[in-house]
Amino acid sequence: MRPSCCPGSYAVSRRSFLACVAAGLMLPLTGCQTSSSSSKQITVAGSTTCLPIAESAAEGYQDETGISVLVSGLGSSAGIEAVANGTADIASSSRQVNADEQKLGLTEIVIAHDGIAVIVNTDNPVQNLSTDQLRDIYAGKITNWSQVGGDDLTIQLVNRDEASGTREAFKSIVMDGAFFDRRAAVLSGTGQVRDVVSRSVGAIGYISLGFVESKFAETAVRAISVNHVEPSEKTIASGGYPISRDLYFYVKGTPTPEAQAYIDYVTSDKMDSIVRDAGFIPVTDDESAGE
Amino acid sequence: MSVYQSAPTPESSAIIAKDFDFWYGDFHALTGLDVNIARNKITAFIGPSGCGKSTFLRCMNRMNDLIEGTHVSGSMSLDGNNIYAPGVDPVDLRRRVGMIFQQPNPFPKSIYENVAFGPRLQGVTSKSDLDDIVEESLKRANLWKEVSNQLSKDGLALSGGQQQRLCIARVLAVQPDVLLMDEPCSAIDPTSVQKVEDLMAELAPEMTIIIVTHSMQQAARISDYTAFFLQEVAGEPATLIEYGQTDAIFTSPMDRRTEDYITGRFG
Amino acid sequence: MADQSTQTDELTSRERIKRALSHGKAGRISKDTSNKVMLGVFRAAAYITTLVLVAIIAYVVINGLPHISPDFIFGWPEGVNAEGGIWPTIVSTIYVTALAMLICTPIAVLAAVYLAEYAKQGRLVNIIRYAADALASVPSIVMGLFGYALFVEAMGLGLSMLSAAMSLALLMLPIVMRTTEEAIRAVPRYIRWGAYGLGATKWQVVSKIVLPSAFGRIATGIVLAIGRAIGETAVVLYTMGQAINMPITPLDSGRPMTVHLYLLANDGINMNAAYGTALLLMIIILAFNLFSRYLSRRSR
Amino acid sequence: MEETPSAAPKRELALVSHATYVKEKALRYLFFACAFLAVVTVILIFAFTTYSAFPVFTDIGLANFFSLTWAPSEGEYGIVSLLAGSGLVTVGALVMGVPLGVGTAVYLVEIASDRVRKIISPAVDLLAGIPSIIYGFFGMVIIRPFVAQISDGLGFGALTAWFVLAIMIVPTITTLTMDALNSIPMGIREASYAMGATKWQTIYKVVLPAAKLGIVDAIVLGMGRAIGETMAVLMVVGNAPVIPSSIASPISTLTSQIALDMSYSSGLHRSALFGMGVVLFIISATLVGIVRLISKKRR
Repeated sequence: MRPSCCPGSYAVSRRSFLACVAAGLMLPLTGCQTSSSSSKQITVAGSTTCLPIAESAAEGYQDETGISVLVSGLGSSAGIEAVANGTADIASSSRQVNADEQKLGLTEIVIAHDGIAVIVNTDNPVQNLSTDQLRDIYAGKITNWSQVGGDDLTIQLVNRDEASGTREAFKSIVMDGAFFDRRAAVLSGTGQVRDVVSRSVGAIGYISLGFVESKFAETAVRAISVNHVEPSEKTIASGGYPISRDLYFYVKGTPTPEAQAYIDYVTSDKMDSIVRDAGFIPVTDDESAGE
Repeated sequence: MSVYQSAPTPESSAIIAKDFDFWYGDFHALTGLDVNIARNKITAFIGPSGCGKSTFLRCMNRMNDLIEGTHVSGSMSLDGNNIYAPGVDPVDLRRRVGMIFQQPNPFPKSIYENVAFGPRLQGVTSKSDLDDIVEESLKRANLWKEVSNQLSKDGLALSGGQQQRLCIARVLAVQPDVLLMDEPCSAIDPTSVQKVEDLMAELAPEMTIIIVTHSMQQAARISDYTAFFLQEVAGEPATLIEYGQTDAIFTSPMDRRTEDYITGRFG
Repeated sequence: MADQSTQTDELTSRERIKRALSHGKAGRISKDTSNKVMLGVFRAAAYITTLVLVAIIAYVVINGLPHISPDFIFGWPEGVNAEGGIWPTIVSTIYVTALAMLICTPIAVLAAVYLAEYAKQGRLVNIIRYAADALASVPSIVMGLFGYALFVEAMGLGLSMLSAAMSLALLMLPIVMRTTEEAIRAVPRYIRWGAYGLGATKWQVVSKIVLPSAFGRIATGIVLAIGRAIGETAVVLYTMGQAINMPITPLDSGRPMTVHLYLLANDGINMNAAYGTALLLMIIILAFNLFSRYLSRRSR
Repeated sequence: MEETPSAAPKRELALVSHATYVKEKALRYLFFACAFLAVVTVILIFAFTTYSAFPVFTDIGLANFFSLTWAPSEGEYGIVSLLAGSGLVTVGALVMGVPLGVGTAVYLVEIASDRVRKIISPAVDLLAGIPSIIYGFFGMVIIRPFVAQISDGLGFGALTAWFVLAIMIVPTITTLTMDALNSIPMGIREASYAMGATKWQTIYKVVLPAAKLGIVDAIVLGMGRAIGETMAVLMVVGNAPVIPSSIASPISTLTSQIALDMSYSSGLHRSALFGMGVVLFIISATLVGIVRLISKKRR
């Protein structure tokens, strides 16, 4: 479509138009910040919960070694599936591999501990729930707060989407085989669960302990104790708090040297402050090496 | 400064314009019009295009009010009361002053619905009354024989001439006292022109008819009185040059400009 | 009715109409009040619409403006909740849109040339038009599914700029086709006959006469389609991947601004960045739409 | 004068060289191929999504696919609750969006002064270009908390989705309705006014009936956009695949469920998602068919 002769009056509009398309094209090629993307790029796919750790580690690792790390957070199951079919080097997951994923022969590395806090609205008087009560609530058998010592208010269930490892962990520890109530709202982001619970008195949800107090959000939620155990770094590390789980990296066979270096970087002490910053409990060196 | 030749007296006039001026926003279109339109007679407005004859016609049913920023001065009375007085509702005025347009504009509805439109506006609901009005109006518009068995046919499917007569029937259905016709025959075929002119002659004894026309032959043929408008200088307002009985105007025009126009020396 | 009594008939018919008209009774509510009320209702509808739409823009501007700064636009996201800038997402959006337009425009313009100049208006042309309309109304998530199934998996392009660009190109095809065809048809016939008169072949007429003179409106259509492509989310969600990355080759994946906005909003943590991204997105799209209006006015 | 130099003129006429003739023919086929690409794409989309959705017919079975419960982890792939969700959301959006959209269009074309029209109608035009993700974002951040306040629910659900979708389709319906109203010749309005009809009587007795088919077009296209909307719905609808107890309790729709589950679904679950894609494709194609039938009647 090469318009050869261009009568005067159209010249201006065509030049300005072509300039705009050319500019659009030139921009990406001269992108100023591109670090040299060496062929040894590492891809990390998986859990939205691990995203903060994986991304900050990627930045630190990239500064140190110059190797760029591509982190995407489509959910634990997606990550595990990606590492199994080779489209990702490392899968990050906030749950352990389930039955048929174990057949994939992935090696498991614990990178942090995480307690799942059950959160309620600050105006909700309920201070404690047993795991059985939690199960009946999320299965839809208990539907009113008065049945568990609260006010006469319908319980508004907030659940995580099926891609989230936090949901898988909550399901395996609390639900123990029971099915989630399908009338629950399904949200695909930790921050959103927090925001929704903070605005509705009758709402109940679950998020990583680290996100309960977030320096970003002005809204407030309260974590309740489960089986009379307060969720804290101590009770999670000691295993007293029932709903806790570990965060994992999975790799297929032996990881590439860069991938292994990145994993060591993530589990090293340098990352402890970042892991705590992200709201999780860092793994002490011997622990990760041991498993 | 207009010249009058045995123009109608106020008593025998349906519409009387006194020192009437008209503006489109700040453009002064018409000035100093003093015209008595004879009741139940046919009055023709002639003049070169752009001389304000259509604008003046549209002032008589305040159709110009629809255009933003227009205003008038002086008075224009219908049967004695000034139609531009504050209390007058143009909608009521237009129910007594019917109008036919240059381009036939029947509604995209059936022939029956076109004619029944006016009466329905005035609250006629019973079918028998509507049937009566539709039949009688179409008869009076000399259209009944051609469409009597296809009243549900779409009005737009008729020929140009038939459409114009349908528009006339539609207006007759509400018995207007005055019928304004803005170059009704310029967009229809010659045989239909003849039918429309005969129709006007039939209707004249019962209603005041004012027709704006380009063709002086038509004016001479059918009108009782003729008014000649002219905009002498571009940008200046147009005005009435000469007004009087048609045969006087066409045989012995008193103003040289009228004579030049009707002998075809310009315009 | 016998002829000789037409005179009396005349009167009676006029009287019959007058009598029938007199049966008319005034409506329950007077026509003036109903007129005033209903005009008020329409005015209210228009004001509500304008108010709501202005409120949305104002809300995004008020909340987004404070976060727009050079490092927000040119910086990279860092830290736990993507503080910092959104430069890679801007580049990804521009990259995939430019690529989509490069793919879509030639095909769409040539297709429009066929429909406007070459095709005889038969059944085949009707099928093509129906297909173009169907393509234009395909829900974006279905186009995303199709893009994923065909480009990402079947053709093995993986989550990349190319897969997303091809899916977007297919969605933009009908829009550019329609505007180009209208632009070509708007070129007056006598211009073509002049050229045919000189013995030019059809393609010479089209390429040398028709397309240059229709260029203004074709550009308008293209710019409009670009504005639409930039705003797409569902199509690129599963064809482009979601990793924050600076795309270089067409096979690189990346996260466009729209998906970035969705993920930020979903995480619900760093809402400032979300407002900033939404505002930037809106500014870019409104700029393209204004540019297309400017082009269409100039070329008329 | 019977003898004419029969051979000579024929030779001179072959001015266009054989190569150009072939080039012209080739170009003609190239252009046809480009135009036919639209048909190929539509067929390809339908074929590919149906192929990927094939297990729905074989393994899941149409009975299960068109049953009520959607619970992939429990092997239930019923999409009826999602279809109902899509329908509920679309109908509500139309109930709110159509009067507002048509009302605005009538105001701009029939009633507004030129000055007002010159300000509002380009604004509405521009706002038709705003991407749906921004409407979804606005819905999530403003409308959901608002609905949460006025109802004792979380704020997710049909009501919130109605607000968001209505706001989104109003500019589309307004611009299309304005085109339909502008296609009515001014003469018809003048005729009505000249008959002594008020502006409102002219609108509802003459203009709207004349533009009826154009307005139906606008509504059907608005409906198509509402049904096909994904992101805005996903952000405000709550994603609970059930028949809701109230309009303020979470529900889910075809488009949002696909977008939500797509990243991690596999096996039968994924084929069910493609099955939903096919259903959506058929709905949108039928809507286009309806619009084309109407436009044929309009001509």
